[in-house]
Amino acid sequence: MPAIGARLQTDEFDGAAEQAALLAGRRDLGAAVNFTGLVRADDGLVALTLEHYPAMTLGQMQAIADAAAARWPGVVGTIIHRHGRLLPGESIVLVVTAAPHRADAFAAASFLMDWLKTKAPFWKREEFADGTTRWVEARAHDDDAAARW
Amino acid sequence: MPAIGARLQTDEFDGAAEQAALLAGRRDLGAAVNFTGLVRADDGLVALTLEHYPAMTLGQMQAIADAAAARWPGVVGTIIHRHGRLLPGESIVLVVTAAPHRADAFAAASFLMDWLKTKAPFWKREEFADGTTRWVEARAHDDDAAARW
Amino acid sequence: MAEILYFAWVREAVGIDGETLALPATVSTVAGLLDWLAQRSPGHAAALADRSRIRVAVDQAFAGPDTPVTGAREIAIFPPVTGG
Amino acid sequence: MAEILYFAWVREAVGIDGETLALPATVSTVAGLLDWLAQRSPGHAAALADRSRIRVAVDQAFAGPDTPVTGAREIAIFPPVTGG
Repeated sequence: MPAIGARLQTDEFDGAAEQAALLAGRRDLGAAVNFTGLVRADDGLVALTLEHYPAMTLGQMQAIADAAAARWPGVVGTIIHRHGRLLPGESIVLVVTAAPHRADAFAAASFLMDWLKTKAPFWKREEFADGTTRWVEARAHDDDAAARW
Repeated sequence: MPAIGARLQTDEFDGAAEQAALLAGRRDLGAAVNFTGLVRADDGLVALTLEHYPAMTLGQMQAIADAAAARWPGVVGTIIHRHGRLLPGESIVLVVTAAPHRADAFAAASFLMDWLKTKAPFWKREEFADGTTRWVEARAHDDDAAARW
Repeated sequence: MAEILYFAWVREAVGIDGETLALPATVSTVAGLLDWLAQRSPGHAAALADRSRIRVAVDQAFAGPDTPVTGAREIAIFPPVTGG
Repeated sequence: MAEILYFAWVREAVGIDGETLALPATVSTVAGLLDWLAQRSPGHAAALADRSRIRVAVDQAFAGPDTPVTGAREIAIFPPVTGG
Protein backbone atom coordinates (compact mmCIF):
# COMPACT_ATOMS: atom_id res chain seq x y z
CA MET A 1 0.00 0.00 0.00
CA PRO A 2 1.49 3.38 -0.98
CA ALA A 3 2.21 5.94 1.77
CA ILE A 4 -0.26 8.27 0.06
CA GLY A 5 -3.13 6.55 -1.72
CA ALA A 6 -5.33 7.93 -4.50
CA ARG A 7 -8.97 7.26 -5.31
CA LEU A 8 -11.39 8.45 -7.99
CA GLN A 9 -15.13 8.24 -7.43
CA THR A 10 -18.51 9.83 -8.11
CA ASP A 11 -19.82 9.43 -4.56
CA GLU A 12 -19.33 11.78 -1.64
CA PHE A 13 -16.40 10.98 0.66
CA ASP A 14 -16.07 11.07 4.44
CA GLY A 15 -13.00 13.11 5.32
CA ALA A 16 -13.16 12.29 9.03
CA ALA A 17 -13.30 8.55 8.31
CA GLU A 18 -10.36 8.83 5.90
CA GLN A 19 -8.34 10.68 8.54
CA ALA A 20 -9.28 8.15 11.22
CA ALA A 21 -8.12 5.32 8.94
CA LEU A 22 -4.73 7.01 8.48
CA LEU A 23 -4.28 7.54 12.21
CA ALA A 24 -5.54 4.12 13.33
CA GLY A 25 -2.95 2.24 15.35
CA ARG A 26 -0.38 5.03 14.94
CA ARG A 27 1.14 6.81 17.92
CA ASP A 28 3.86 8.66 16.05
CA LEU A 29 1.73 11.10 14.07
CA GLY A 30 1.45 14.48 15.76
CA ALA A 31 -0.31 16.36 12.99
CA ALA A 32 -3.16 15.68 10.58
CA VAL A 33 -4.31 18.04 7.83
CA ASN A 34 -7.61 17.51 6.09
CA PHE A 35 -8.38 19.65 3.04
CA THR A 36 -11.75 19.67 1.28
CA GLY A 37 -12.45 21.50 -1.98
CA LEU A 38 -16.08 22.47 -2.46
CA VAL A 39 -18.35 23.73 -5.24
CA ARG A 40 -19.00 27.48 -4.88
CA ALA A 41 -22.24 29.03 -6.17
CA ASP A 42 -20.40 31.98 -7.75
CA ASP A 43 -22.21 34.05 -10.42
CA GLY A 44 -25.41 32.03 -10.23
CA LEU A 45 -23.72 28.66 -10.71
CA VAL A 46 -26.18 25.80 -10.21
CA ALA A 47 -23.92 22.81 -10.94
CA LEU A 48 -20.39 21.85 -11.85
CA THR A 49 -19.58 18.81 -13.98
CA LEU A 50 -16.12 17.29 -13.70
CA GLU A 51 -15.01 15.52 -16.86
CA HIS A 52 -11.83 13.48 -16.72
CA TYR A 53 -9.62 11.18 -18.81
CA PRO A 54 -10.57 7.74 -17.52
CA ALA A 55 -7.55 5.82 -18.78
CA MET A 56 -5.12 8.33 -17.28
CA THR A 57 -6.71 10.00 -14.27
CA LEU A 58 -6.14 7.57 -11.44
CA GLY A 59 -2.59 6.75 -12.56
CA GLN A 60 -1.77 10.44 -12.71
CA MET A 61 -3.32 11.03 -9.27
CA GLN A 62 -1.22 8.20 -7.84
CA ALA A 63 1.90 9.64 -9.50
CA ILE A 64 1.16 12.98 -7.78
CA ALA A 65 0.62 11.15 -4.48
CA ASP A 66 3.90 9.28 -4.94
CA ALA A 67 5.73 12.54 -5.70
CA ALA A 68 4.49 13.96 -2.39
CA ALA A 69 5.42 10.78 -0.52
CA ALA A 70 8.95 10.95 -1.97
CA ARG A 71 9.39 14.61 -0.95
CA TRP A 72 8.02 14.12 2.58
CA PRO A 73 9.05 10.59 3.59
CA GLY A 74 7.28 10.62 6.98
CA VAL A 75 3.93 11.65 5.54
CA VAL A 76 1.00 9.30 5.03
CA GLY A 77 -2.11 10.41 3.22
CA THR A 78 -5.13 9.87 1.05
CA ILE A 79 -6.37 11.87 -1.94
CA ILE A 80 -9.84 11.43 -3.37
CA HIS A 81 -11.19 13.26 -6.39
CA ARG A 82 -14.81 13.12 -7.48
CA HIS A 83 -16.07 13.33 -11.04
CA GLY A 84 -19.51 13.80 -12.56
CA ARG A 85 -22.13 16.47 -11.79
CA LEU A 86 -21.86 18.23 -8.42
CA LEU A 87 -24.03 20.88 -6.77
CA PRO A 88 -23.01 24.00 -4.83
CA GLY A 89 -21.79 23.11 -1.36
CA GLU A 90 -20.83 19.59 -2.41
CA SER A 91 -17.26 18.46 -2.05
CA ILE A 92 -15.00 17.92 -5.07
CA VAL A 93 -11.67 16.82 -3.70
CA LEU A 94 -10.21 15.55 -0.43
CA VAL A 95 -6.57 15.63 0.63
CA VAL A 96 -5.70 14.13 4.01
CA THR A 97 -2.15 14.04 5.28
CA ALA A 98 -0.60 13.05 8.60
CA ALA A 99 2.99 13.31 9.80
CA PRO A 100 5.01 13.46 12.99
CA HIS A 101 5.19 17.28 12.73
CA ARG A 102 2.80 19.86 11.36
CA ALA A 103 5.11 21.55 8.85
CA ASP A 104 5.34 18.37 6.75
CA ALA A 105 1.61 17.65 6.98
CA PHE A 106 0.75 21.20 5.86
CA ALA A 107 3.37 21.30 3.10
CA ALA A 108 2.41 17.91 1.66
CA ALA A 109 -1.31 18.82 1.67
CA SER A 110 -0.65 22.15 -0.09
CA PHE A 111 1.61 20.46 -2.62
CA LEU A 112 -0.95 17.75 -3.34
CA MET A 113 -3.67 20.33 -3.98
CA ASP A 114 -1.40 22.48 -6.16
CA TRP A 115 -0.42 19.49 -8.26
CA LEU A 116 -3.94 18.06 -8.47
CA LYS A 117 -5.08 21.46 -9.76
CA THR A 118 -2.46 21.58 -12.51
CA LYS A 119 -1.38 18.00 -13.28
CA ALA A 120 -4.47 15.78 -12.99
CA PRO A 121 -6.64 15.45 -16.12
CA PHE A 122 -9.92 16.95 -14.91
CA TRP A 123 -11.97 19.69 -16.55
CA LYS A 124 -14.80 21.63 -14.93
CA ARG A 125 -17.88 22.75 -16.79
CA GLU A 126 -20.11 25.25 -15.01
CA GLU A 127 -23.89 25.40 -15.41
CA PHE A 128 -25.69 28.63 -14.58
CA ALA A 129 -29.25 29.45 -13.60
CA ASP A 130 -29.95 30.96 -17.04
CA GLY A 131 -29.14 27.65 -18.72
CA THR A 132 -25.73 28.66 -20.08
CA THR A 133 -22.65 26.55 -19.53
CA ARG A 134 -18.97 27.52 -19.46
CA TRP A 135 -15.74 25.57 -19.23
CA VAL A 136 -13.59 26.83 -16.38
CA GLU A 137 -10.36 28.43 -17.63
CA ALA A 138 -7.07 27.39 -16.06
CA ARG A 139 -5.70 30.13 -13.84
CA ALA A 140 -2.15 31.42 -14.02
CA HIS A 141 -1.91 31.59 -10.24
CA ASP A 142 -2.60 27.87 -9.99
CA ASP A 143 0.39 27.30 -12.28
CA ASP A 144 2.43 29.66 -10.11
CA ALA A 145 1.36 27.76 -6.99
CA ALA A 146 2.35 24.42 -8.54
CA ALA A 147 5.68 25.82 -9.76
CA ARG A 148 6.83 26.85 -6.28
CA TRP A 149 7.47 23.21 -5.27
CA MET B 1 -19.96 36.06 16.61
CA PRO B 2 -16.32 36.45 15.55
CA ALA B 3 -15.26 35.20 12.09
CA ILE B 4 -12.88 32.81 13.86
CA GLY B 5 -14.05 31.57 17.23
CA ALA B 6 -11.92 30.12 20.05
CA ARG B 7 -12.77 27.49 22.64
CA LEU B 8 -10.90 25.88 25.54
CA GLN B 9 -12.00 22.53 26.90
CA THR B 10 -10.90 19.26 28.50
CA ASP B 11 -13.13 17.05 26.34
CA GLU B 12 -12.35 15.62 22.93
CA PHE B 13 -13.62 17.66 19.98
CA ASP B 14 -15.26 16.59 16.72
CA GLY B 15 -13.36 18.21 13.86
CA ALA B 16 -15.83 17.09 11.20
CA ALA B 17 -18.76 18.57 13.15
CA GLU B 18 -16.88 21.84 13.62
CA GLN B 19 -16.16 22.02 9.91
CA ALA B 20 -19.78 21.18 9.03
CA ALA B 21 -20.94 24.00 11.33
CA LEU B 22 -18.69 26.49 9.54
CA LEU B 23 -19.89 25.40 6.10
CA ALA B 24 -23.60 25.14 6.97
CA GLY B 25 -25.72 27.35 4.75
CA ARG B 26 -22.68 28.72 2.91
CA ARG B 27 -22.27 28.37 -0.85
CA ASP B 28 -19.32 30.74 -1.21
CA LEU B 29 -16.64 28.68 0.55
CA GLY B 30 -14.56 26.63 -1.86
CA ALA B 31 -11.93 25.39 0.58
CA ALA B 32 -11.89 23.99 4.10
CA VAL B 33 -8.75 23.11 6.05
CA ASN B 34 -8.98 21.03 9.19
CA PHE B 35 -5.83 20.65 11.29
CA THR B 36 -5.56 18.33 14.29
CA GLY B 37 -2.59 18.20 16.64
CA LEU B 38 -2.15 14.86 18.39
CA VAL B 39 -0.15 13.40 21.29
CA ARG B 40 2.82 11.37 20.00
CA ALA B 41 4.21 8.45 22.03
CA ASP B 42 7.82 9.53 21.44
CA ASP B 43 10.54 8.14 23.76
CA GLY B 44 8.14 6.01 25.78
CA LEU B 45 5.74 8.85 26.55
CA VAL B 46 2.60 7.60 28.28
CA ALA B 47 0.75 10.87 28.85
CA LEU B 48 0.93 14.59 28.27
CA THR B 49 -0.56 17.12 30.65
CA LEU B 50 -1.41 20.57 29.35
CA GLU B 51 -1.27 23.26 32.01
CA HIS B 52 -2.55 26.71 31.11
CA TYR B 53 -3.20 30.16 32.56
CA PRO B 54 -6.95 30.13 33.13
CA ALA B 55 -7.49 33.88 33.42
CA MET B 56 -5.59 34.59 30.21
CA THR B 57 -5.83 31.55 27.91
CA LEU B 58 -9.16 31.95 26.18
CA GLY B 59 -8.71 35.69 25.73
CA GLN B 60 -5.31 35.14 24.18
CA MET B 61 -6.68 32.39 21.92
CA GLN B 62 -9.42 34.73 20.74
CA ALA B 63 -6.85 37.49 20.13
CA ILE B 64 -4.88 35.06 17.94
CA ALA B 65 -8.11 34.12 16.13
CA ASP B 66 -8.96 37.80 15.61
CA ALA B 67 -5.46 38.46 14.25
CA ALA B 68 -5.98 35.73 11.64
CA ALA B 69 -9.44 37.05 10.77
CA ALA B 70 -7.99 40.54 10.25
CA ARG B 71 -5.24 39.24 7.96
CA TRP B 72 -7.55 37.00 5.91
CA PRO B 73 -10.90 38.82 5.80
CA GLY B 74 -12.77 36.11 3.87
CA VAL B 75 -11.78 33.33 6.26
CA VAL B 76 -14.09 31.81 8.86
CA GLY B 77 -12.81 29.36 11.41
CA THR B 78 -12.81 27.67 14.77
CA ILE B 79 -9.89 26.93 17.08
CA ILE B 80 -10.20 24.55 20.01
CA HIS B 81 -7.43 23.78 22.48
CA ARG B 82 -7.70 21.07 25.11
CA HIS B 83 -6.07 21.12 28.53
CA GLY B 84 -5.56 18.49 31.21
CA ARG B 85 -4.06 15.02 30.88
CA LEU B 86 -4.05 13.44 27.40
CA LEU B 87 -2.90 10.03 26.15
CA PRO B 88 -0.92 9.12 23.04
CA GLY B 89 -3.10 9.30 19.95
CA GLU B 90 -5.49 11.77 21.57
CA SER B 91 -6.02 15.15 20.01
CA ILE B 92 -4.69 18.36 21.58
CA VAL B 93 -5.70 21.16 19.29
CA LEU B 94 -8.07 21.74 16.38
CA VAL B 95 -7.87 24.50 13.80
CA VAL B 96 -10.59 24.62 11.16
CA THR B 97 -10.66 27.31 8.50
CA ALA B 98 -12.79 27.85 5.41
CA ALA B 99 -12.51 30.44 2.68
CA PRO B 100 -13.53 31.05 -0.93
CA HIS B 101 -10.07 29.91 -2.11
CA ARG B 102 -7.60 27.39 -0.77
CA ALA B 103 -4.57 29.64 -0.39
CA ASP B 104 -6.29 31.72 2.29
CA ALA B 105 -7.66 28.67 4.10
CA PHE B 106 -4.21 27.03 4.19
CA ALA B 107 -2.39 30.21 5.18
CA ALA B 108 -4.81 31.09 7.97
CA ALA B 109 -4.67 27.56 9.39
CA SER B 110 -0.85 27.53 9.37
CA PHE B 111 -0.75 30.98 10.95
CA LEU B 112 -3.20 29.98 13.68
CA MET B 113 -1.13 26.91 14.57
CA ASP B 114 2.14 28.85 14.54
CA TRP B 115 0.71 31.52 16.82
CA LEU B 116 -1.05 29.06 19.13
CA LYS B 117 2.30 27.28 19.54
CA THR B 118 4.15 30.46 20.52
CA LYS B 119 1.59 32.95 21.87
CA ALA B 120 -1.01 30.99 23.84
CA PRO B 121 -0.22 30.29 27.52
CA PHE B 122 -0.04 26.49 27.55
CA TRP B 123 2.73 24.29 28.89
CA LYS B 124 3.15 20.58 28.22
CA ARG B 125 4.44 18.14 30.81
CA GLU B 126 5.42 14.70 29.54
CA GLU B 127 5.07 11.50 31.58
CA PHE B 128 7.19 8.50 30.64
CA ALA B 129 6.82 4.79 31.22
CA ASP B 130 9.62 4.84 33.82
CA GLY B 131 7.66 7.32 35.95
CA THR B 132 9.77 10.36 35.12
CA THR B 133 8.23 13.60 33.97
CA ARG B 134 9.65 16.40 31.86
CA TRP B 135 8.41 19.83 30.82
CA VAL B 136 8.57 20.27 27.07
CA GLU B 137 11.08 22.91 26.02
CA ALA B 138 10.02 25.60 23.58
CA ARG B 139 11.61 25.04 20.18
CA ALA B 140 13.43 27.72 18.21
CA HIS B 141 11.87 26.56 14.97
CA ASP B 142 8.40 27.21 16.38
CA ASP B 143 9.50 30.80 17.05
CA ASP B 144 10.88 30.97 13.51
CA ALA B 145 7.59 29.64 12.12
CA ALA B 146 5.60 32.24 14.05
CA ALA B 147 7.97 35.04 13.03
CA ARG B 148 7.43 34.47 9.30
CA TRP B 149 3.92 35.98 9.41
CA MET C 1 -3.34 3.17 -36.01
CA ALA C 2 -3.58 5.71 -33.21
CA GLU C 3 -6.58 6.43 -31.01
CA ILE C 4 -7.07 10.21 -30.83
CA LEU C 5 -9.14 11.36 -27.82
CA TYR C 6 -10.67 14.78 -27.21
CA PHE C 7 -11.77 16.22 -23.86
CA ALA C 8 -13.71 19.19 -22.53
CA TRP C 9 -14.25 22.08 -24.97
CA VAL C 10 -11.82 20.53 -27.45
CA ARG C 11 -14.18 17.55 -27.62
CA GLU C 12 -17.18 19.84 -28.06
CA ALA C 13 -15.46 21.88 -30.79
CA VAL C 14 -14.26 18.84 -32.72
CA GLY C 15 -17.70 17.30 -32.25
CA ILE C 16 -16.56 13.77 -31.40
CA ASP C 17 -15.09 12.01 -28.35
CA GLY C 18 -12.32 10.47 -30.40
CA GLU C 19 -11.30 8.84 -33.64
CA THR C 20 -8.95 6.10 -34.77
CA LEU C 21 -6.54 7.34 -37.40
CA ALA C 22 -3.54 6.12 -39.35
CA LEU C 23 -0.98 8.89 -38.94
CA PRO C 24 0.97 9.65 -42.12
CA ALA C 25 4.70 9.13 -41.89
CA THR C 26 5.22 12.89 -42.16
CA VAL C 27 3.49 13.35 -38.80
CA SER C 28 6.21 12.61 -36.27
CA THR C 29 5.67 15.06 -33.39
CA VAL C 30 2.78 16.46 -31.36
CA ALA C 31 3.09 19.80 -33.19
CA GLY C 32 2.95 18.05 -36.55
CA LEU C 33 -0.05 15.99 -35.45
CA LEU C 34 -1.97 19.10 -34.41
CA ASP C 35 -1.22 20.78 -37.76
CA TRP C 36 -2.43 17.67 -39.59
CA LEU C 37 -5.57 17.24 -37.46
CA ALA C 38 -6.52 20.90 -37.90
CA GLN C 39 -7.05 20.21 -41.59
CA ARG C 40 -9.59 17.45 -41.00
CA SER C 41 -12.69 19.60 -40.48
CA PRO C 42 -13.77 23.12 -39.53
CA GLY C 43 -14.44 21.77 -36.03
CA HIS C 44 -10.89 20.43 -35.75
CA ALA C 45 -9.54 23.73 -37.07
CA ALA C 46 -11.56 25.76 -34.56
CA ALA C 47 -10.62 23.50 -31.65
CA LEU C 48 -6.92 23.67 -32.44
CA ALA C 49 -6.71 27.29 -33.61
CA ASP C 50 -4.98 28.60 -30.47
CA ARG C 51 -2.20 26.18 -29.60
CA SER C 52 -1.47 28.03 -26.34
CA ARG C 53 -4.80 26.67 -25.07
CA ILE C 54 -4.11 23.07 -26.10
CA ARG C 55 -2.45 20.35 -24.06
CA VAL C 56 -1.61 16.82 -25.21
CA ALA C 57 -0.90 13.47 -23.59
CA VAL C 58 0.84 10.74 -25.59
CA ASP C 59 0.14 7.25 -24.30
CA GLN C 60 -1.17 8.80 -21.08
CA ALA C 61 1.86 10.96 -20.33
CA PHE C 62 1.78 14.74 -20.71
CA ALA C 63 3.66 15.78 -23.84
CA GLY C 64 5.11 18.91 -25.42
CA PRO C 65 5.11 20.10 -29.07
CA ASP C 66 8.29 18.14 -29.82
CA THR C 67 7.20 14.87 -28.22
CA PRO C 68 7.31 12.05 -30.81
CA VAL C 69 4.00 10.51 -31.82
CA THR C 70 5.36 7.85 -34.16
CA GLY C 71 4.12 4.49 -32.86
CA ALA C 72 1.90 6.06 -30.20
CA ARG C 73 -1.27 4.14 -29.48
CA GLU C 74 -3.33 6.80 -27.67
CA ILE C 75 -3.03 10.56 -28.03
CA ALA C 76 -5.35 12.79 -26.00
CA ILE C 77 -5.94 16.46 -26.82
CA PHE C 78 -7.54 18.77 -24.27
CA PRO C 79 -7.48 22.21 -22.62
CA PRO C 80 -5.28 22.99 -19.61
CA VAL C 81 -6.66 20.99 -16.69
CA THR C 82 -8.98 22.60 -14.13
CA GLY C 83 -9.64 19.97 -11.48
CA GLY C 84 -9.00 20.08 -7.75
CA MET D 1 -1.03 44.42 46.40
CA ALA D 2 -0.15 42.31 43.36
CA GLU D 3 -1.08 38.71 42.72
CA ILE D 4 2.02 36.86 41.51
CA LEU D 5 1.25 33.62 39.63
CA TYR D 6 3.65 30.84 38.66
CA PHE D 7 3.17 28.23 35.95
CA ALA D 8 4.78 24.99 34.75
CA TRP D 9 8.33 24.36 36.00
CA VAL D 10 8.56 27.86 37.41
CA ARG D 11 5.64 26.95 39.69
CA GLU D 12 7.31 23.68 40.65
CA ALA D 13 10.65 25.37 41.37
CA VAL D 14 9.13 28.17 43.43
CA GLY D 15 6.97 25.58 45.18
CA ILE D 16 3.71 27.56 45.17
CA ASP D 17 1.03 28.42 42.60
CA GLY D 18 1.12 32.05 43.52
CA GLU D 19 1.40 34.67 46.24
CA THR D 20 -0.05 38.07 47.00
CA LEU D 21 2.67 40.62 47.62
CA ALA D 22 3.06 44.31 48.22
CA LEU D 23 5.71 45.41 45.76
CA PRO D 24 8.19 47.92 47.17
CA ALA D 25 8.29 51.28 45.41
CA THR D 26 11.78 50.48 44.11
CA VAL D 27 10.32 47.64 41.97
CA SER D 28 8.95 49.39 38.91
CA THR D 29 9.63 47.04 35.99
CA VAL D 30 9.41 43.34 35.19
CA ALA D 31 13.21 43.03 35.38
CA GLY D 32 13.24 44.71 38.78
CA LEU D 33 10.42 42.48 39.99
CA LEU D 34 12.29 39.32 38.98
CA ASP D 35 15.43 40.54 40.80
CA TRP D 36 13.39 41.21 43.91
CA LEU D 37 11.47 37.92 43.78
CA ALA D 38 14.68 35.93 43.31
CA GLN D 39 15.73 36.97 46.84
CA ARG D 40 12.60 35.59 48.51
CA SER D 41 13.69 31.94 48.76
CA PRO D 42 16.11 29.40 47.29
CA GLY D 43 13.16 28.12 45.22
CA HIS D 44 12.50 31.56 43.79
CA ALA D 45 16.21 32.00 43.11
CA ALA D 46 16.44 28.66 41.30
CA ALA D 47 13.29 29.28 39.26
CA LEU D 48 14.45 32.71 38.12
CA ALA D 49 18.17 31.99 37.72
CA ASP D 50 18.15 31.95 33.92
CA ARG D 51 16.13 34.93 32.75
CA SER D 52 16.36 33.78 29.12
CA ARG D 53 14.00 30.94 30.09
CA ILE D 54 11.48 33.19 31.86
CA ARG D 55 8.45 34.89 30.34
CA VAL D 56 6.09 37.29 32.11
CA ALA D 57 2.54 38.56 31.61
CA VAL D 58 1.41 41.73 33.37
CA ASP D 59 -2.34 41.94 33.82
CA GLN D 60 -2.72 39.13 31.27
CA ALA D 61 -0.67 40.72 28.52
CA PHE D 62 2.78 39.43 27.56
CA ALA D 63 5.46 41.76 28.90
CA GLY D 64 9.16 42.45 28.43
CA PRO D 65 11.89 43.28 30.97
CA ASP D 66 11.10 46.98 30.78
CA THR D 67 7.33 46.66 31.10
CA PRO D 68 6.12 48.68 34.15
CA VAL D 69 4.68 46.72 37.05
CA THR D 70 3.70 49.63 39.24
CA GLY D 71 -0.03 49.34 39.91
CA ALA D 72 -0.31 45.92 38.23
CA ARG D 73 -2.87 43.60 39.80
CA GLU D 74 -1.76 40.25 38.35
CA ILE D 75 1.72 39.28 37.24
CA ALA D 76 2.30 35.77 35.88
CA ILE D 77 5.75 34.21 35.56
CA PHE D 78 6.31 31.12 33.42
CA PRO D 79 8.53 29.36 30.87
CA PRO D 80 8.19 29.95 27.13
CA VAL D 81 4.85 28.49 26.08
CA THR D 82 4.64 25.00 24.53
CA GLY D 83 0.99 24.49 23.59
CA GLY D 84 -0.51 23.69 20.22
